[in-house]
Amino acid sequence: MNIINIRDLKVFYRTHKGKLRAIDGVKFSLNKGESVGMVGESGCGKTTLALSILKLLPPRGYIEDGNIFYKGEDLVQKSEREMRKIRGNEISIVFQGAMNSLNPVKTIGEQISEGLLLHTNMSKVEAFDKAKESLISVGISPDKLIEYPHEFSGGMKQRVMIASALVCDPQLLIADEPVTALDVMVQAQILELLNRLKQEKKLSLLLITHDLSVVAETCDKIVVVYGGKILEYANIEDSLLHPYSKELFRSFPNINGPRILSKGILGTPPNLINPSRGCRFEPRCNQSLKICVKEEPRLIEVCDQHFVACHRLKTSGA
Amino acid sequence: MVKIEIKNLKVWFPVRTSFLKSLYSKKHQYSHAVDGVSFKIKEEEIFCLAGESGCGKTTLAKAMIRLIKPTSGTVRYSGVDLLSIGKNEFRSYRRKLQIIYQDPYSSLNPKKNVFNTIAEPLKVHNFIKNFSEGKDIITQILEEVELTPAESFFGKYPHELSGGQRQRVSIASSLVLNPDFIVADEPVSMLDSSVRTEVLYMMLRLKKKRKLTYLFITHDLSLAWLISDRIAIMYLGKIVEMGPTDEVVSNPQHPYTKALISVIPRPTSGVKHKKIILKGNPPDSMNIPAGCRFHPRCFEAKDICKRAEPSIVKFNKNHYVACHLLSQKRKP
Amino acid sequence: MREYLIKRIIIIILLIWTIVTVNFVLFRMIPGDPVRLLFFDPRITAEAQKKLASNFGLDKPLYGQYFIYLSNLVKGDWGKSFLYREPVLGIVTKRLFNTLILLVPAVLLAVIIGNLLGVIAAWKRGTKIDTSILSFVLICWSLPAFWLGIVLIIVFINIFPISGMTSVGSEYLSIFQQIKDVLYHMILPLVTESIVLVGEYTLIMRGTLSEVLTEDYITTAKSKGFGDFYILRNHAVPNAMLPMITLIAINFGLIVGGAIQVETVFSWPGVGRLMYDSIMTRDYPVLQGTFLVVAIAVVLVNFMADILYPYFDPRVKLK
Amino acid sequence: MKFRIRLNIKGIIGLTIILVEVFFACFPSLIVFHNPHEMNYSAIFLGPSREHLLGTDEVGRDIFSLLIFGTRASLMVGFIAVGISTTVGSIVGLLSGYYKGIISEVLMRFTDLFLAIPRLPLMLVLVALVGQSIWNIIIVIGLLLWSQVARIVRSQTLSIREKSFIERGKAFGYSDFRIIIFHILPNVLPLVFANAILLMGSAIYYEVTVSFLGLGDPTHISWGMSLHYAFESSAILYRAYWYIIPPGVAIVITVLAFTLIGNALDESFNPKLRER
Repeated sequence: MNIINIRDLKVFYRTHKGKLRAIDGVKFSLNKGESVGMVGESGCGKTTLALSILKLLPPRGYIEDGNIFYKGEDLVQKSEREMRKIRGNEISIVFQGAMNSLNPVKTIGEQISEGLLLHTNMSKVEAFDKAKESLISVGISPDKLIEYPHEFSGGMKQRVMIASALVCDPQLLIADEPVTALDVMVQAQILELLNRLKQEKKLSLLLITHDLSVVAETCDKIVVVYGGKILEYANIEDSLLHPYSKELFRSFPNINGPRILSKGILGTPPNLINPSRGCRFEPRCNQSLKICVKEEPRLIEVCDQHFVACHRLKTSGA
Repeated sequence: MVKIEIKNLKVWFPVRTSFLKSLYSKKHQYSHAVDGVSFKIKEEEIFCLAGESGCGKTTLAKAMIRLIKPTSGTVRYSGVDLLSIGKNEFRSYRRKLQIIYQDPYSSLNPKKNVFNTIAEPLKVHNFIKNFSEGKDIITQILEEVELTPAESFFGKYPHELSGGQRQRVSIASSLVLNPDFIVADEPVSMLDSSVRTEVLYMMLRLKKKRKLTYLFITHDLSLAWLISDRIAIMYLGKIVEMGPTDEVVSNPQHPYTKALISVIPRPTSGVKHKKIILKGNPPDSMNIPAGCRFHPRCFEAKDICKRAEPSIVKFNKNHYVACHLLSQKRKP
Repeated sequence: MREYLIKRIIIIILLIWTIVTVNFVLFRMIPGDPVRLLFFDPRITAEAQKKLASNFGLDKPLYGQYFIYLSNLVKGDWGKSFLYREPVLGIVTKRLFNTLILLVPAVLLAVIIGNLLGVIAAWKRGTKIDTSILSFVLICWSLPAFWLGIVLIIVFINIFPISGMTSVGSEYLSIFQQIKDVLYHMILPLVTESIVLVGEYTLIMRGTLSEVLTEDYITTAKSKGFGDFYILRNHAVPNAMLPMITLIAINFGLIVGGAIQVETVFSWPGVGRLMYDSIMTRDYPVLQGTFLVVAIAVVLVNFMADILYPYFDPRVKLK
Repeated sequence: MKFRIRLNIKGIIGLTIILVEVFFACFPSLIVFHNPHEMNYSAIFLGPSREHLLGTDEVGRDIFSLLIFGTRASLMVGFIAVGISTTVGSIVGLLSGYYKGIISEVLMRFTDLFLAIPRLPLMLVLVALVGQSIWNIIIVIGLLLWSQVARIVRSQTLSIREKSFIERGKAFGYSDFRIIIFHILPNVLPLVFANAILLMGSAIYYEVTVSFLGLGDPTHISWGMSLHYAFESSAILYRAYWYIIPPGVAIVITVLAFTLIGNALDESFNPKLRER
């Protein structure tokens, strides 16, 4: 059963130069208990997607078209009031900037328990007890509940963020670059924590990152996003097939593999205000065909549960 | 040939104690950012300094090119003691020792266009008399960093460039003075992954062409592994392990190095390797633990580690390690 | 905390000492014969003047005069007014009370209304409500206090008393009657002072709150499912109030500036009016005294803000 | 160096007002047909009429002429006083922000002291002591407003000097002077400029207040002096609104105009202030 099912989602931003097509027809679903990693370069629309699921887009952004089904209900149609019941309660999010994501003048305990007070009928005392539990589960001593965030290190803040996101036992956790600004060792600690909580709580996870290796270590499935489109969707064990995914994969050093430095993907990311008619990746692709300029490839299933949007694969597959 | 050699380099920063305390106690507190480091970098070598943030790697590198004043120790560049010469004498070495910064958004003056950014050091060092004279040099250097057509970049301001392009401009302005020793302080950590390899690739190409020596600073061991000849792992102002990159990565001896290598994320799933995740807080250079600096977080710590600080010893050819366990293993 | 306090107190003592010194130097810079101006009242006998001169150490060199000046200040001997022939300190303290009666409620009113308007404007940023609040507030901000006072007098001349603190020649049957009379006289000056101050507070509140509203923790709160009003009240405003505490104190000079004008226009017998009168009559000892009192008051208010601040901001509590 | 100035509507309105006033100040005689100094005791406290557009004052001078001629004093105070305070403030701010050590500490404390002393009382005392002339007033205002500029420039300098392009300049061997003048200054200049415009409003406000409180230059025509005379001559009791309203409105409009331009500039230089 899928918990999130996104159909032909289009999310645009109003800018001075015109409509910026941040997400341009995205289709994918996330099954219950599954963890999906979404990778792509900055500006590819992955954060926008996370924000649109919770309908927390900035004022300039809006959902132009499409549906986001959560347990069969379309979130796009829901009112702000209805969305508030879902946010933090059924779908939670952890942001990148853990440094500033906590309110400096409220205690950790207040900030973890406030979600409970809103979404459940718990009394303050009960909520505080639950917050304590939640803090312990992320590996922080419960006597820190009465402390303020400024006394915490970056890694600890991110743990608190995870605790407060999970305190209402949501069905789905969206983690937007949860380890990006953190040190290597702390990064490993947080990823381990996410992996553990995922199993303990049977959580569905949507992990958004630019780092392919983070996805490889935490997720069951991988989604490669480029220029507001999904180029590939695969099980994590499968080897990636799209030329872009391959290049991306190559640009991450693998200390188990050969010591070769790739040249990188030459060229610049696509213009999302006036996108080309063909494949978005075509200008930077070293394997492009004539058809790539004219026609946009559709996402097709090349083998079981492995979708790729590339003309080359369609022709070779057929 | 040794390009640059440091011996027992220390950089201590005085810690601002409270106003009152400074009245009644004369004792100054210091943050031991770099606490006695020695190594040599050979000509045309890529030497990598790796470690967690706050371990002192950037401070050390900046002290080596006299951007920060070291507390004690020596820095020899091509045989000259850089720290003992006067300001004016040092000026002629200034252009030989350059640095590339991490953040391409703050390393360029937002009010200067590309041309002026690159021309200014030329003019200050009397390579050119006025800005218009530098046109050929600047065109050439921009082409070298793959910003073509060069003329189209002359009038651009930093905010009109992408992160990768800014970093290229930054590299161009460092290279225009024909330096031979470059400190690269996490030059790609703020760039997108695909741009990252592009810039690294270019840096290696420039190294070959211009016969540069790099001191590469990174917290990302996989990057270090990818490009460097030798590597030094730093922890709390000291080097804990140093040696040829291949050997250190494939056969780490210090527990800290072992842990760091084990947590490197691999882009391939499947082969699950065992991770050594260190507990405890990241190091704080103001409260350096007694004994081995690493012992509070070490998973193999013994009694001796709490008492005595290990010195760095040869493990085998060119591979040095500072750990008690190693010498204990060897004794019997 | 104790250390913080001691440090603040040391700074405050240094500040007051500097102000006192500045005061001493200033009044000896007067063109002509400063000493004569300050200490020799043309209206008293030569013998008395001589006595005065030795009292103030005028026969001694400058540094000697300075120490005598300091010790006199500490002893409470601030000189004698030319006009009232009374000790300056007594006059100033009496007037200070009157000033406080007017200023405390005026500032409170301005802070409350200003913050309220600021919060509304920031919350509705970019809407018509914001624009109208902003226009109103900018006009308030540009109004010279004295002129606003005069305009209010012209408009309300027949409705409210326009001058003084009490009705002339009135005898009160009870204390309540007296309070009522004072309150009645207070209306126009109070309104004037409040209007002049409200602009500053609104602008500051609007500015800081709009910045706070872009912080990450506001987005976090939204992602937890809270409504706008909850977030505003529980997350944004408490953070935006912090800089307000310091800013009100830093801008205390503004309050004082307003008070001088308002008291002058409405003949309110406070320190401000005293300052005006002393300028008009060239009553230098009084001018010197009032300036000293006002400057020290500003310093003390800043000190209080520094002391109070840690109670509101957990980030500085430990220092 | 490159400045990109985009004024919003409010800024353009403000700028227009100031330009008109500058015109009045330069060529007042083109607009009025009475000599503002001309007294006429047979025509005192006259209400507005065709002859005297805004009536006359207690000595029979034409108020409209006084108003137009008064522009000159206000603008002069605004420009010159702000010129002084911005120059002094920028230098102090740059030096105390760039250098660390005793000089910087002393400069900072000095700035704080000036910020702490209430301005209006100090101005009154100073003007009362040095004598009431327009130049004294300008200098006093100029010398009392610099601390505000210094504080802003200092905090901006502190944040810029932490940027790596400054350290990079040192790696290139640039002198401190070059770094301050060619690298820090261009980055603080937009802010200084916006702030200077805002300060002009304050300077005019202070001049008017000082004049009203009886310390103005009696030989110069200014809005503050007009209001001072109005107050002293009991124009209130005559309910001579034509005497009291126009100078006040002129002051409000001028201060407001400078504020609007300053805010618009601030917004255009500081993206964080722009509408979300």
